[in-house]
Amino acid sequence: MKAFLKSKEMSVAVIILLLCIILAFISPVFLTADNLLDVVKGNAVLGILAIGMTLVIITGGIDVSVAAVTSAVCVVLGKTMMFLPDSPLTIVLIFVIAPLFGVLLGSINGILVAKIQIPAIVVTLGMMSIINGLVLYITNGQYLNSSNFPTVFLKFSNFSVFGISIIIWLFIITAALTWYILKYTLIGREVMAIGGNKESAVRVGINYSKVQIFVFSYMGFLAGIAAIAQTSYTKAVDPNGMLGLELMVIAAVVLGGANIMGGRGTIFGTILGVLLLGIIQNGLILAKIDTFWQKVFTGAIILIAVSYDHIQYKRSQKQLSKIEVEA
Amino acid sequence: MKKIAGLFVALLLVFGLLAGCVSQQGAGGNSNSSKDGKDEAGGGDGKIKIAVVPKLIGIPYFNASEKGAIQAGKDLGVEVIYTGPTEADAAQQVKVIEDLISQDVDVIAVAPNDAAALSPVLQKAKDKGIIVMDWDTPADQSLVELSVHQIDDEAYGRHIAKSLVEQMGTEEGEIAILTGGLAAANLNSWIDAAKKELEENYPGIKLVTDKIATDEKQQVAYQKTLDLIKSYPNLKGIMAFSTPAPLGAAQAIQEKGLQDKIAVVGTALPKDSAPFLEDGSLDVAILWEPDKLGYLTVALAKDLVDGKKPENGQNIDGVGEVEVWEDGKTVIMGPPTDFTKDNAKDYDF
Amino acid sequence: MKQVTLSKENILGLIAIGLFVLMSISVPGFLSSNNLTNMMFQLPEFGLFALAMMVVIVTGGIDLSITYTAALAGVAIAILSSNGYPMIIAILGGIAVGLLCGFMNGFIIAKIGVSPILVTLGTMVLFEGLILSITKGNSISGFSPEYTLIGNGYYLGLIPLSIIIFLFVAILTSVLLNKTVWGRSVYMVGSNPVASLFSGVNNSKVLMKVYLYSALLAAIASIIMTSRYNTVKVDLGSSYLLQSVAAAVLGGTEIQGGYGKVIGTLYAVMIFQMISSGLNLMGVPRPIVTVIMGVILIAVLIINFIKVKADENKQKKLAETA
Amino acid sequence: MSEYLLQMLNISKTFPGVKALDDVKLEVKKGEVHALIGENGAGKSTLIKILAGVYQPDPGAQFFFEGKEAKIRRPIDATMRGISIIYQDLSLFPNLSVAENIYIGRDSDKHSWKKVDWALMEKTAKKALKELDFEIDVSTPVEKLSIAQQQMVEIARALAFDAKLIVMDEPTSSLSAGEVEKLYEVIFSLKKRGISIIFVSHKLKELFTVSDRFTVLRDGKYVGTYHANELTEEKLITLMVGRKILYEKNKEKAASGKTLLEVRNLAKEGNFKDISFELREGEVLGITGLVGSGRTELAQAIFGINRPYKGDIIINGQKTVIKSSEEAVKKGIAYIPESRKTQGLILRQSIINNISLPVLKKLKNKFLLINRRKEIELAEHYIQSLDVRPPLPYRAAGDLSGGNQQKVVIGKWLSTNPKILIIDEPTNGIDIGAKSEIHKLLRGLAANGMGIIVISSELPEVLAVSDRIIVMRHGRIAGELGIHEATQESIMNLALLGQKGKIREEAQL
Repeated sequence: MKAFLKSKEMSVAVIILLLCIILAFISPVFLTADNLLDVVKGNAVLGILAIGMTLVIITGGIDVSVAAVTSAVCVVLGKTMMFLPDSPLTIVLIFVIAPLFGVLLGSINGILVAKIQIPAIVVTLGMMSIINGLVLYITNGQYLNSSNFPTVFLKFSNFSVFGISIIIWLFIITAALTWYILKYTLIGREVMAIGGNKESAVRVGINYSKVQIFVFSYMGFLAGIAAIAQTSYTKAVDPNGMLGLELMVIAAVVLGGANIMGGRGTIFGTILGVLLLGIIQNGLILAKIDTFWQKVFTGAIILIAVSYDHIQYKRSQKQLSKIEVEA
Repeated sequence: MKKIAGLFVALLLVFGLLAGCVSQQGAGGNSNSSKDGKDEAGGGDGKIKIAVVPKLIGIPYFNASEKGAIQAGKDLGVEVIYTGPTEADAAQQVKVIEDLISQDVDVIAVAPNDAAALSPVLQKAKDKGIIVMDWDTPADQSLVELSVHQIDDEAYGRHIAKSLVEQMGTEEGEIAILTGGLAAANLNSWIDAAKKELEENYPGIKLVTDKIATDEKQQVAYQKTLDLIKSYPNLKGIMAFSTPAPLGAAQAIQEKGLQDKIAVVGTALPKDSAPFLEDGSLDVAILWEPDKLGYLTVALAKDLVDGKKPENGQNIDGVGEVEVWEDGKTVIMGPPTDFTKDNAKDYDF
Repeated sequence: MKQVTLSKENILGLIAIGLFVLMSISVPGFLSSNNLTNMMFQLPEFGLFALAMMVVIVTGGIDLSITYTAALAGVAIAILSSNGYPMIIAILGGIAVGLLCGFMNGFIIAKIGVSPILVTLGTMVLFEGLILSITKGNSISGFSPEYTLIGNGYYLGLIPLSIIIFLFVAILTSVLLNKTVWGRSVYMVGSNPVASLFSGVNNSKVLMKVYLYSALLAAIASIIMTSRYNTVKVDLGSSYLLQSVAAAVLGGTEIQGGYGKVIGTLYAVMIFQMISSGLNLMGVPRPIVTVIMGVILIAVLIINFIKVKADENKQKKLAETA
Repeated sequence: MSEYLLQMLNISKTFPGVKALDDVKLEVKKGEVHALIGENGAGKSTLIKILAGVYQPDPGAQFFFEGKEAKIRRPIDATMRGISIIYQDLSLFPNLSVAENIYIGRDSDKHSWKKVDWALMEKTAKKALKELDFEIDVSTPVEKLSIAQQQMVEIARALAFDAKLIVMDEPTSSLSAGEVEKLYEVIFSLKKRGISIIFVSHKLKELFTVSDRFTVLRDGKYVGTYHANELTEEKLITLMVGRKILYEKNKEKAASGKTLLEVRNLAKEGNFKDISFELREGEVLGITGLVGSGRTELAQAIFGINRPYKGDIIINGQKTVIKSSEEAVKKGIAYIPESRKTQGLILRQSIINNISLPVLKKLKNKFLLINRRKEIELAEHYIQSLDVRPPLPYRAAGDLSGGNQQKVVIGKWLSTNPKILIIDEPTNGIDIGAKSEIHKLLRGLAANGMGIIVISSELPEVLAVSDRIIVMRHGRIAGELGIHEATQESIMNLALLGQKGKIREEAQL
């Protein structure tokens, strides 16, 4: 508990708490379960992607192609569902197809980064351009709406357990799964170890490029899950619907306390980062604030958060470099 | 420091000199040579080339127009080039038009993302002897030969407002407006007309907040609608402009089961809105038939090349009667079409 | 024994020439004076962004805010012009606003020391918000007719003025980077910031000037764009952001910093421009053009990687036999 | 079966330009504490890195472990055989728990998806810690621990891997007296369990406390292996330093010019305190002391990089505040850092660009541009006068050997025409021939009126170049010696014990 109070997550949590208190005063509906669930549901896709991005960033990489990959999987999902029968098997099938396709695209990123040693930002930039172009070319931007989907998928979309939408469950399960992988599998611990100290990781015999391929593939896997969530959320496929989302994803992870240079980052922090962004958006309408100022707020919050974090980091580094001076 | 200042002054001088020699036109020989090129190209197949430039490609609305335009090209025996930027970005659109000028087309019909931004390039096209017209959204009226409108903006906005009141079933209550983007000129003019209609004829209707942007994305419209419903529990109606916005709004209504409480009217394509029209979460989608607009644009463009001007009440094959304003330039395709759950299935876009 | 080795830039130059020849042969109308002037009109704004990005990348940074810096500068020019200020004041005002944006980036990056990608991500959203709240999302016009000559006029009735401005800036950038103390320091800081600090270089001053310079180039790009399009809107040039990173990297600039040449970036910009115009003339759908650009970016990097590996092997063999 | 657990024979290691190890041997018996000792640069850490599998020795080396020939190609090979290295900077993961840090590296590549058994992990960790009699919550993240505690975690990791041989590199350098005592206890208990330990340290007192045998290295060569009872501290020092004095002790008389630099009560929290000295024209001032005694931090404070400090720096009689390295250069100070490769040179850049970097501003022509012709002349001048080989100014600095690299760095700073030259470990990693060349160069510069501060751990070097010697210990000045009274022994006494005169009795235990 004491550790938590001092952690980086704490500062985000405090900001969220303050925002919540202010919003609760301004708008009576803010603190209703309904509204809060809507916020989480509306940001579930962002959240799922941000969780994957957390792993990428922990190892010192970055992936700007996430939104493009997710769109691509959405399109593939939409197209295949037009041919799938109206049976529960279909749901199983989409949970096979979407992640597989995502992993395929993600692993291309991973292999290029690890084996050809092209910087991650450049690889994923190129991939983004390629995937976006192909998606637009193949679909011509055509919407697919719910009438193209088997009813079983629509049932699935509206399904809720304990009053919580399946989309939120997807987010929760993803978060839990990723947390489990990080905590309880060897590869997860290797991701953390590389994040903690790259040099030591090599000293104890961790295969760095294998871990890189893993994190990018896993990012692709989650992009597949995010595509399912997105399709369930809008009950439609809009090939242009994700443009620009990648920067929001990165912003959420960074706000959640991950260090863009690698080394730090937690699932819990990222969830807080996602919530912070979601609450800002939700709150600005509820508080009836001029929408034009929303971006100014968001930009300022990001700048303050990253500067504050860096100053803290410099301070801690100084503590470490001390030598013992006799009094 | 002094040296830097000196350098700066020198730079300014150089710029001044340059500016003195700058002219609007390229060298005389320049445009001539391009004319030659054009003749050669034209001699190749002799077909009339009509370029139709949408705001962007790859969205359903403009895909539907493309179908109509291509169809018209087949029917009328002209070559139609339908191309545009991949983002609704004026700069990209200028480039596309510049490349089209290089391709020596006969007509450029453009739906500008930003009328002012296109003026220079359209002027250039005109100077090269290309016929310039606009469609869907007006360009600089001093440059175009013809301005093809799907609709009379004023009448359209008022019609949407009227339909909303009709669907609400009451002339009192709170409503909200969603828009695709704050910067979209045509959406803004419809919204202004709709507001005027409400102010003039329905004083009991209250607009709760300024128009809300949805980034041309369904899921954003969906989220914002959810927030609106919560912020304004007495909301009775929503007007949604831009094609994805009504879908998002209707989705929120559907999910919260508020079909009977909140009326949604908007500018959506029938095929996309069918599932929402079905259960009344979207009451009416009001639009025109974009394929016909594309068809009309190409048909009128061909007439222009042939030296024919449109006349009021002229009947165009496959489109119907059109209205031409007194300026002889502005063509209105016709009244908007109301898509409801009864007729939505009849359309293929 | 002197061996003629091909530098990255020379290879790229050959690719550019080859592409030009290929396009000239296979694309009808590519060589028409009309198309050539078009390309000259289109190149400067993209080229300026690419140069601005390159200078930043040479220091090991990145500037995600340049397109919004440009848009904000454009907004300032538009507001000043439409309020009747003379053109020169409007332009200087625009440049001042651009420099202010650069100063903000430079201050947080150089003085506080936050990583550039984070800072410029934040300022990007911030500047966008500022423009939105100033313009309410509408476009602003109202430039004087002389102003529109900057982007649309010809010099001596032959060459677009904007390309002359661009070439002037490119040469200036090249001279600044290669011949001045600041330029040399930029490469040094990019190669090894610790060693440059230990050599009496004031790293933070150098970095500050880099972000100011990048913002200046963005402001000049903004002048060309606003005068060419006769309007400014929040998304002015936003499609150039990632393209400019791609052009800088394709031009041989190392994303970790320390290396990058104006000429390489120039070739890369020309390659992108020729592909874009040529494929458009051929009627290739625009999305496919995007795909091809992505493929080229990755392919060139893979070729570089293979070349480096081959060189290393050669060196190793040489060392073994020695 | 041999009585030795580890035998490393005929070990040589050549780096470009330097022979770091020349036919060295190291033999460690089972269950003994074996001290590896030598001056800085004697080759201790190279030898250990070879043992760890980080470096490969030159061909001809023989390596036996538990009586069998062993090949160690990668670090993991060493770990798997039961050789654990505890580096001075530790190999821990600050964000992981104690238990994980102890357990990590146990599984190979093949088991990526294997479930991490936290219970087993904690059990293993607790067991290892218990053997050390060290109580700590195994779920604490390592970053929350003190350095001493972290070290225990490293030792526990070694135990958990059933290490038969543990190498401790300068284990006590960041420990307090009490923590050191505790470490001794641990070492004794390890020894009792039959685990061999190689102990690397500078601190003679503690070496005598724990070690059974000593292997002494000097200048990359094997001096000998001795039993503790054969040795005294004095004898050990002589062995380390060598009977033969490497360099002639400086006998020149310092020109007593005016004071160039005066430092008064300089202090920086966590770095150094109460530092006062002065430097005169034409004088070489040696500053020595153990690594970590605050010498480098002091030099960097004077050069404007390590800020902010308290106290006064007076240059040419004027009190000055130096806020940046840029200002320091303007004031006529040059600082040649310890690490050539990361701090001194920009390896990928050419020799010209490196030499001209600090003086670029003076090479501007009337158009404000760098006068490339002058720049090349400048570089060629120093390449010639310092005899840099090969004399190719366009070559990347990284292509040169250590000694030539150092000459480039010196040339770079001479180009600024400094009044005060501070040089940190001037001959670190440079071969003998080049070393005395550099010493001569420094004396020559002083003779021309420059004030020079030489920071070095190599005592013969300090004696060879200095007119006066300041010895630092724990961030303070332990004492000052005139060149006439300074000997290696007297310096060692100050550096190790903080006292002038004879080695105290307690040091001999």
